[in-house]
Amino acid sequence: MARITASVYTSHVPAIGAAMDLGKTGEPYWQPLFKGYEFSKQWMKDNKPDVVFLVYNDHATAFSLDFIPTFAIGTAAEFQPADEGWGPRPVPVVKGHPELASHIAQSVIQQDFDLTIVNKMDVDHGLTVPLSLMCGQPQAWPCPVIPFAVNVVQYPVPSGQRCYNLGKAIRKAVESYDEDLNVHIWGTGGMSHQLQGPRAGLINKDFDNRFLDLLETDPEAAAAIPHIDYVREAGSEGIELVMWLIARGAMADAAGGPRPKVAHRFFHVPASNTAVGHLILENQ
Amino acid sequence: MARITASVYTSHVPAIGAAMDLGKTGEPYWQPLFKGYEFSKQWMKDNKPDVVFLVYNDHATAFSLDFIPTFAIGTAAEFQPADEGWGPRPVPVVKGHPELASHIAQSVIQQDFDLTIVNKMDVDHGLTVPLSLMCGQPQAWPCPVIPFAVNVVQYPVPSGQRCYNLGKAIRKAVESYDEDLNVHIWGTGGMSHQLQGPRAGLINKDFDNRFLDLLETDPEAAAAIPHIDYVREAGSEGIELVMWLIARGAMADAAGGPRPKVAHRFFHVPASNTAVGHLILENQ
Amino acid sequence: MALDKPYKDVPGTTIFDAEQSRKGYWLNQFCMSLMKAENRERFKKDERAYLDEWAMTEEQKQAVLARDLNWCIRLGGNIYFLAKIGATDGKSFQQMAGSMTGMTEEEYRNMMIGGGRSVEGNRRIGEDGDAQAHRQPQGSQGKQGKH
Amino acid sequence: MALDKPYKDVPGTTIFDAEQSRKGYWLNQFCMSLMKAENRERFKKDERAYLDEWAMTEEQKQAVLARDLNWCIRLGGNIYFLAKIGATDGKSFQQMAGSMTGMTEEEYRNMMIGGGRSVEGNRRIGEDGDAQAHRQPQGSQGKQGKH
Ligand SMILES: [Fe+3]
Ligand SMILES: [Fe+3]
Repeated sequence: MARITASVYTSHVPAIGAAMDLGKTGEPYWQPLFKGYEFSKQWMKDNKPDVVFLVYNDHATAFSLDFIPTFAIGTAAEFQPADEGWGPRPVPVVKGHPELASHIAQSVIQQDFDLTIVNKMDVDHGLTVPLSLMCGQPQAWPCPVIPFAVNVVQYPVPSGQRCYNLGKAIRKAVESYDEDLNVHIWGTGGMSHQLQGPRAGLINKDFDNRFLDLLETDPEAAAAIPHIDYVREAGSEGIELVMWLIARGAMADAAGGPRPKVAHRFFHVPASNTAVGHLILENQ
Repeated sequence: MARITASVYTSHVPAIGAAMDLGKTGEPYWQPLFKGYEFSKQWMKDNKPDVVFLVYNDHATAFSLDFIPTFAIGTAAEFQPADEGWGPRPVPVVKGHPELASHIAQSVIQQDFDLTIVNKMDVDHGLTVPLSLMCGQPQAWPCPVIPFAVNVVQYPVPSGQRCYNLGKAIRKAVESYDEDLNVHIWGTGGMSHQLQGPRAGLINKDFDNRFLDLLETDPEAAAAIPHIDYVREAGSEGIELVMWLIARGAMADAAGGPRPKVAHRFFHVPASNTAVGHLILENQ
Repeated sequence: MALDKPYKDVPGTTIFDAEQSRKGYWLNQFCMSLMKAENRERFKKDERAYLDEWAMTEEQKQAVLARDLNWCIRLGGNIYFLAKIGATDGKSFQQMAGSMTGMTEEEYRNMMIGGGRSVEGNRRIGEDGDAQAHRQPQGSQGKQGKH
Repeated sequence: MALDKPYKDVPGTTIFDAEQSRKGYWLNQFCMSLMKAENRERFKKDERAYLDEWAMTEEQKQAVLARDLNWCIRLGGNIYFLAKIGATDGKSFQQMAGSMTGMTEEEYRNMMIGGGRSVEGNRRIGEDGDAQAHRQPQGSQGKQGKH
C-alpha cells in the first residue's frame, strides 16, 4: 500500500529560481538562503520518495480569468515548465504519475471535494522553484510529481480549514492505493509577503514563526486562522500559506496518529519581496 | 433580497432541440412530448423569473479531457450556443448575470464547495434545450441565465447527497444577495437513458416515476440513491439525474420550510433514446 | 488500486472512468476537433490523413474508420466525444446509439417507440436480458446467427 | 450584495475579488497574452497598436502605457497578471513591487534587506504606518513633498 511518509513546506519565490538558473547562488545576498536548503537536498537523497504530491498555486500562468478552479489535480504524464514572460525556466520537464493522480482524484471527489481534473497544463515557478530548492539542478527530477493547484489568485480562496480537511482526504486516498509507494506531500507558497500597492514589501517574522510553531505542534489551530488574518498580518500574498495546511492535514497526527518529527526548520528574510520559511516533517 | 421561488426539472435531449429548430414539433412522433410542455410555457410567462440558475452538464463541448471541473459556474456576461458537430443551434445568445453569479460563487466557495469559475464557455444542448422547451422560440431569452455545469461525463461524478447539499448552499447564497430578484433554479438531464453499448436504449419507467415521486415528497431519499443504482436502473447516462438534486436542495423545505407545491408533472417515452421527465415545483 | 468499481458488473456498459479516459485521451481529443467546421471538412476529405495528425493508436484509427462505436468505446472512447464523429456524418444520436446494438435503424427506433429496452435481465452480468454478451448482436442480424 | 468584504479596511491593499476581476477582465487577459514571445515582440514594437487589439478601456490602456501598477490595480488589474508586463520589460518582481510604493529601487531593496516593511501601523486603515494613504509616496520622493 502507498504511504505518505513526510511533508515538506517551502516558499516558492520566482527570484530564487532565477538566482539558481543564473548561477548566483554564491552571491552574498543569496548565500544564507541556499545554506538553509543544504540539509534538505541531502535529506531528499537519503529519503528519496517514489512520488511527490506537490501543492502549489498557479500565478496566472496555466489558468487565466477564463477558468479559475479552486482545486485542480494534474493527471497527465508530463507537464512543461511555463513561460511566465521571462521565457521558460531551464529545468527538466515534470513527469506526472497518472495512475496515482487519477486514483487520488477519484477517491477525493468521492469524499466530497469538488476537484477539477487537468490533463494539459504548464507549471510555473510555484511548482518548479520548490523542486529546484529541494533537488538542486539535476538533468531530470528524481521522481514523478503530481501537481495540485489551489486558487489563491481570485478571492475567495478555500479556507484554511477546508485545505486541512482536504489533506486528510488525500491521505486516505493514498493509503487506499495498492502499490507500495513512498509518497511525500509538499505545501508551497508564503510566507509573509505582499506584492502590490503601497503596502508592498510587508514582512511579519512574528506571524511567520508562530505559524511554523503551530504547524509543528498545533495544526488544528493553524487551520482555524481566518483569511483576513493572513491578509492583515502576513500580506495579501501571505494567503498562499493555506496551501501548507493541505500538506499538514495529510500527516498521520491529523488522523489520530503520532505527531511528526521535525527533521528541519529554516527561516530567512528576504528573498526578493518575501519571507522564506521551510519545514520538513517526518511521520514517525 | 433575492429569493428562489420555484424549481424546474426537465430532460435535455438534443433531438428535442433539433425537432424545434427544424419545425417538426407537429409531427406525430413529437406532438405528445411538446403537449406536455404547453403548460410550462404559459407558466413561464405567468411566473417570469428575473434570473434562471440553470444546472446542466456539458457534453464534451466546452470541456474536453484537458479540463474536467466537477462544478463550474459561469460568471460571464454572455455565452454562445455551441457547435456540437451539427453547427450551432439557431437560438438566442444566453445572457448571464455576472453580479449574482459571482456573488453565488463567493458564498458557495465559502461554504466549502470547490467551484471552478468560468468566464468563457459555449453552452451546448444541455443548457439550450431546456430553455427552448420552457420558453419556445423567442428572439431573445426572457431573462438572464447563470449556467452551472456539473461533471457527469468522467466518473466519478459528484454524489447525489453532495449535489443536494450544494443546492442548500446555493439557496443561502441567493438569499444573501441584496437586490430583489425572483430566481428560478432548474435541474436538467436524465431521466433513464443509455447511449452506449449493447445496452443502449434502456428505459426504466418505474425508476423514473419513483424518482419523480421522491422528488416531490422525499428528496432526502432521492439524494441517498448511490451512483450504481442510477447506472443499473436508469442507464449509464441516467446518472444525469443527480443534477436535479441540486435544484431540489435549493427549495425551502430542504432548509426546514414548507414542502413545495407541484405546479406541473409530465412524463413521456421516448424522445430519441431517452425518457423525458418534467416537474415544476413552487415554493409556498 | 483498491478503489471500488461496482459498475463493472453491469452488462453491455462501459463506465468512462479515469482508466478509460487515459486510454482514450487522443481518440477523444480527435473527436473534439470535429466541433470546428473546417476540421470536419478536412476529415471528410481524407479521413486517414486527418487521423494521422493525432497521437492515436492504429487500432483507434481503425475503429474510427470502421465507425464501430463499440470498438471505439473499448479503446477508451466516450460516447459524448464519439458523437462528434456521428454529427460529422450527419447521424442522429438515435442512429449512433442503435448502431451499438446490432439492430437496424428501424428495429432500434421501434424498440424505443415501444417503450425502450427493459431493465429486466439487464441489471447484472449473468442474467438473460437482451443486453447480455451471449445475446449479441441484437435484432434480425442476431437471428441470422453470430459472425 | 450582503457578502462580507472584511478586507476593505487593510491599507494600501486591493483584494482581487470577483468585482475587481470583472472590472479588469480584458486588462488581465491582455497581460496573459504576453506569455508568448511573439506577442511580447509585437507589443514592444508598437505598444499602442497592440493594446488597441484588446477590449480594454482607454484608461486601462493609459495605465499600462504609464507602467503605473497602482493605477492598473485600481482598474481591476491583478499583480500576477500585471507581472507579465514587467517581465516583458525585463523587470524583476522586486522592481515591480517597489514601483508601487514610490520608493526608488535602492530604497525598496534596502527596506527588504532590513527585514521588510513592518506590519505595525499597517494593519488597519486609520493607523499611522508607512503604507497608509496619507504617507504616500514613500521614500525620498515623499520627503520632497507630495505632487
Ligand atoms: Fe506564489
Ligand atoms: Fe445530457
